[in-house]
Amino acid sequence: MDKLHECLITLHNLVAPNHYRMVLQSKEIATQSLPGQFVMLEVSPGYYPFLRRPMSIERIFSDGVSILYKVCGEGTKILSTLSTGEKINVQGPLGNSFPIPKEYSHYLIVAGGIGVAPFPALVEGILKVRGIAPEIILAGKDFHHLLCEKDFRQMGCKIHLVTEDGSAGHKGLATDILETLDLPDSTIVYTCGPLPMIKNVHKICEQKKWLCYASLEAEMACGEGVCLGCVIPAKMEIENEMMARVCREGPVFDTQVILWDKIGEK
Amino acid sequence: MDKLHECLITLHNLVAPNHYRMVLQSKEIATQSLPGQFVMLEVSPGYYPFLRRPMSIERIFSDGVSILYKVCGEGTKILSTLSTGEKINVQGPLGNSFPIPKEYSHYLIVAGGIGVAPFPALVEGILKVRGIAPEIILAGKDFHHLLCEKDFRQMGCKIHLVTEDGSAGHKGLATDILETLDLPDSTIVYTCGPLPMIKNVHKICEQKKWLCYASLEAEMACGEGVCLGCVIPAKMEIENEMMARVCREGPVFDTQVILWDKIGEK
Amino acid sequence: MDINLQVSIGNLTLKNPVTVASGTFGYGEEYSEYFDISELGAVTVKSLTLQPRLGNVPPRIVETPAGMLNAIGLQNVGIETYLKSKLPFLREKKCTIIANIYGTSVDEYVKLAELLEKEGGADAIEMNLSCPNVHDAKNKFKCPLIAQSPEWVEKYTLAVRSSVKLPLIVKLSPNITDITEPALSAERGGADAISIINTLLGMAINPETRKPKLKNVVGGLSGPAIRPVALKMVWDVSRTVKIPVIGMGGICTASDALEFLIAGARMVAIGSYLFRDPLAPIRIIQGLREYCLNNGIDDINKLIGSVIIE
Amino acid sequence: MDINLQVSIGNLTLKNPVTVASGTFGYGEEYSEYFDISELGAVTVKSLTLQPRLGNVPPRIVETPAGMLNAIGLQNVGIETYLKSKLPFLREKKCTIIANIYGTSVDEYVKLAELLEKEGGADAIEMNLSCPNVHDAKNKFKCPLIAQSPEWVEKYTLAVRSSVKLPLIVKLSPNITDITEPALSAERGGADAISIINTLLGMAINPETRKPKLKNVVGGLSGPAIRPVALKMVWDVSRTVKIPVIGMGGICTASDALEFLIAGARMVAIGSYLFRDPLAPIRIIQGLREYCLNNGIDDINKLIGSVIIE
Ligand SMILES: Cc1cc2nc3c(=O)[nH]c(=O)nc-3n(C[C@H](O)[C@H](O)[C@H](O)COP(=O)(O)OP(=O)(O)OC[C@H]3O[C@@H](n4cnc5c(N)ncnc54)[C@H](O)[C@@H]3O)c2cc1C
Ligand SMILES: Cc1cc2nc3c(=O)[nH]c(=O)nc-3n(C[C@H](O)[C@H](O)[C@H](O)COP(=O)(O)OP(=O)(O)OC[C@H]3O[C@@H](n4cnc5c(N)ncnc54)[C@H](O)[C@@H]3O)c2cc1C
Ligand SMILES: Cc1cc2nc3c(=O)[nH]c(=O)nc-3n(C[C@H](O)[C@H](O)[C@H](O)COP(=O)(O)O)c2cc1C
Ligand SMILES: Cc1cc2nc3c(=O)[nH]c(=O)nc-3n(C[C@H](O)[C@H](O)[C@H](O)COP(=O)(O)O)c2cc1C
Ligand code: FES
Ligand code: FES
Repeated sequence: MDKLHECLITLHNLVAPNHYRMVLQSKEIATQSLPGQFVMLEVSPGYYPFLRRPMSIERIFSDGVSILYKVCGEGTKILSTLSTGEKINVQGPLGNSFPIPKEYSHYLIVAGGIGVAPFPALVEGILKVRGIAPEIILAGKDFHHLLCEKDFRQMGCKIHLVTEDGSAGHKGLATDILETLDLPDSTIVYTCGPLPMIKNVHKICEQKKWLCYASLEAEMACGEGVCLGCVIPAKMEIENEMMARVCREGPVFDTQVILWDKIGEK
Repeated sequence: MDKLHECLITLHNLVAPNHYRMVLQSKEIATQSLPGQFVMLEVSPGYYPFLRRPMSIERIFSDGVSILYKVCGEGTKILSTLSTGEKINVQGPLGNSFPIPKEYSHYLIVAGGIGVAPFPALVEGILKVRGIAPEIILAGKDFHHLLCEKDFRQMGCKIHLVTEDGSAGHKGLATDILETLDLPDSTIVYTCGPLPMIKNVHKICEQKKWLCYASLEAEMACGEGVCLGCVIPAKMEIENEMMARVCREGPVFDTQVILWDKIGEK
Repeated sequence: MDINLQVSIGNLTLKNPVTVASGTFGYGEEYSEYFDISELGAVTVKSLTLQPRLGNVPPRIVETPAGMLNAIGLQNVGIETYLKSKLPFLREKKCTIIANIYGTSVDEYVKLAELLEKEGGADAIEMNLSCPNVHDAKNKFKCPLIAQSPEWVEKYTLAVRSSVKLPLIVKLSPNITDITEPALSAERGGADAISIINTLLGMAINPETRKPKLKNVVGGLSGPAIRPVALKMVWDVSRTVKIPVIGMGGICTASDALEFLIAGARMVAIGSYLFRDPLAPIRIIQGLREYCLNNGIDDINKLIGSVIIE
Repeated sequence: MDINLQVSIGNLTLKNPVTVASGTFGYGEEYSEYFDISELGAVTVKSLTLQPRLGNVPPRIVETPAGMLNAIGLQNVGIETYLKSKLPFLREKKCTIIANIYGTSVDEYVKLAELLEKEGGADAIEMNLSCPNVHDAKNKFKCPLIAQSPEWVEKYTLAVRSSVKLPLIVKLSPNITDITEPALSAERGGADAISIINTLLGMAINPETRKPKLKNVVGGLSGPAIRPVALKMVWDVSRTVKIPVIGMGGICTASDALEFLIAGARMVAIGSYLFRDPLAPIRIIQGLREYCLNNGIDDINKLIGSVIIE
């Protein structure tokens, strides 16, 4: 199994201010990928930047995958200058994936900002495995930052829009909606976004006794579990350790195993 | 006088295997440039490579200049991937220029390989100042490496082709031809190319009592005389120094001032 | 032409001079999904301690120009778990193993070494006397390292040397005025080889929060950025001691590896660059072979220390 | 908001905390074609010696990942020519001048300092005790530096301190086990400030020729590659001594400069990055002002040493 691929960029679009979608051609990655996994991109030859950049797999096609990213630093800036037809070295798929247990009757996604990235693949996965379209709370700073809304609608999802400035949907936070939702006990929640949001989603789910899976981020060097750079404090027992590697034991975690009080703000 | 310019690349062509011509749009550079001067190119944003790359000015147009370069390392490789329409940061023009003294009746250019780069501008300069088309010995490894031949012909130059493998013109070295040429005493020779060639051209000119100017190369960091990285041992008196900066006192030197025996091979 | 790539460290012969740097290859499992890790001259495993260690609080890594800072803090499974659940895999793969060990006292090093020898846990032992990331950042920012004290280096080396027969490698720190001093101490103490360099102490601050980017405040700098520093130290040490030097610090390509071998390193280790290209060691082994072929060198040992100083 | 960017070193007040690193700005003439050099907090000139020096045989520079090695060997016009033909330009431009000096003995440092004071050749003196490039590479590869010996640093500083009244800066080397030791010595010797860091010793080899890329074999590493190392040392020293620290090493942007100020540097110097962008110091001064504005800081001195260690 080869995890290093020289991929053709078959599409590269600005989808919102500062946000891009890139489609990477690779049958190997496509056939191996599961919703929730990520890839590590060599954004530039040479040593600037030195490390690869992790990006969630947004959608899995028959001959490739797409990523959805926000330009926030040097690496993503360089990434955004690449053109369709160029090649890029992609390592992956990496990490674990979202579990899609069959015993649940209701699937809810809570996505904040660019944290929406892994969910189109998950929705497709849930549709395939369970034939159910998940319900989605799609939150962002303003209406520009509500990504993939159209895709989710096409997939048949019920969507709650939330913006901090009220420029679309509910004015406030994703958790405002989550708290008010009256869902069955057999609800499973998936979330990804800013850490404070994930933490609050976790708390609400704990109260409501909903199982909650979060896709987490961490500074990564290797993406393969060897550098131990990306760890988070967790209750899981991994060879006597309590530092879980986001790149191997994650990026998807049952939020109950995370030792939340040991995670400070950066 | 501003020497830093964000230039549009208006043309970028492969002119021979591994050799490119790039036209840089800048009225300021164009109006300030003299034959023999060079520019320092920021081949890439970020720190890879860290330093700018020096390139001779090949031709001076009304609204820009061209460079002619050979891909030989990382920097030039990256340079070669830039496209027409992109911008590049150019510092220049830098260095001194070829003197075109009026008292000479014959102008001879000896160019080896990519050392031809500064000469199209010089030929145009000599034509303008003196109305005379210089004679040219154009040498290279094989016929692929005889650059600018057509340009020189169009400018009316008499050309001697020389290739090491005999694939065009005389089989051998530029100096073979130089030695056999029967030129007037008031001949002035300009040369650029591999250092051993320049050294031999210098020796022959010394014997024949021809004044000889060479455009030299050196590893450069600043291109502006402050780092003292690019020096060569020379007899010129520059503030009691005998280490001349190729970027400031040069790149063009009267070959008699160079302390040839102090210059080893690298 | 038949090219010999074999080199030896003490009485251990390695199939080629390329290993990986401790802490950048785990215990071999992960990257064995990328290539046959038995093709390496040796696998050097993550530093082992007597007890498992959780390591430092994240964030633990920061990218820097042409490099990275890390403050992992020696998170590792501990020697027992290593022997029980990591070693079998490496043995099954028929890897030559360099086990890197870290202790907080002479005794701990001795115990670790003895355990490794007794259980067949290694083909050579590398004593990490130079980890910059294991002190409580709040109390001990100065982080004095064993490797910074030539006397201690000798004492520690001697103690382990007297306890085990396995080839013994001592790993030193570049945070020192003169690297040849602890190198000579290690040699006197009976080391079979010197590994240089561990990471350079470094730091990064986020101006917006005014906080250090690493929770541990300081970390170790690695990657191509430090290659010239590492090369200079390899040259210094290999001219000074008679035992072999294992060179590391920013090696990415065969050309980089050649610089180290020519400067005097008997072996090279690939570290941080693995994160960028897990196949780098394989490319480097291949590149060394090609270089030898192109330059008519039938034995890589002829290249070692062949730098021409005029 | 009115923002104070003024900082002081000894009794000298500088209009802002940004200078240039010695040896990367000549004597100011060249880059004054790029910007008004009097806008700098100070101009630091290339190291001056009693006699003019030719420097080392080229090649003298090699590019490295995110940095460069140099082995210039202190080529300079000598103190007399400086006073006669370089100083007038700087004075005419109304620059604050930090004159960097290098001697091969205490006496030479004293003479240089006295000459500078007598002739009004500087507003502050920086003693370069840490140039890695001035020993004959063939005989003295080990290059012991004054800055590597705390006793010598104190002795040299004391001697110059006793001879001149000008603010005195001592420039130290990162090639040391513990940078705070010579820093404390310089403070005891009466220095008004510490400059850190000079370049890190480094080396590069061309595998094809097997020769060092620098004719001088070894050189000094500078540029963004070394920034984390420099920052760590600035933090170490500024917590240890009471006198101000001038921080340098790979500073390219205002954000980099802020890291140093927050870590504890009173001033910053831009070095190798000037070669890439001669306007960097101006951009940085502007960037510092903007940062203060955005963060409601009315005096840059409030930022200095404000790193938050949890
Ligand atoms: C498993 C995983 C999946 C991700 N998926 C996506 C995605 O689908 N879309 C998207 O836009 N972003 C995603 N991110 C975040 C993305 O990797 C960072 O935004 C990106 O690396 C920033 O790089 P930069 O060079 O532009 O920023 P810089 O700030 O210049 O990066 C400097 C360093 O910090 C690291 N870094 C910066 N921000 C983050 C972050 N939030 N998480 C982890 N490391 C960071 C970079 O990798 C780099 O090493 C993901 C991160 C992880 C760990
Ligand atoms: C004044 C001047 C004018 C030049 N004009 C031209 C020209 O018109 N066309 C052309 O093709 N080349 C020219 N060169 C040479 C050109 O600068 C180098 O080929 C180029 O810098 C190599 O960069 P690289 O990254 O591809 O190679 P690398 O080998 O990767 O470069 C590594 C380092 O070595 C330096 N370097 C490598 N080769 C040379 C060289 N021959 N001279 C100086 N520095 C070198 C680079 O600048 C860099 O710092 C000129 C050099 C100088 C000094
Ligand atoms: C993430 C990381 C973890 C490391 N862990 C260890 C370790 O556990 N023990 C050790 O001796 N060195 C450790 N090192 C240092 C490396 O083995 C090596 O000496 C150093 O990184 C220089 O090589 P490089 O520049 O090729 O990475 C670690 C380095 C990195 C980057
Ligand atoms: C080409 C060059 C020449 C230098 N010359 C001197 C010098 O003459 N005196 C001195 O004290 N430092 C000298 N230095 C060191 C710098 O002043 C500075 O300390 C070092 O380069 C680190 O800063 P930087 O990374 O920003 O370049 C020189 C550095 C370079 C790159
Ligand atoms: S990124 Fe290296 S262990 Fe996760
Ligand atoms: S390149 Fe810096 S002095 Fe010439």
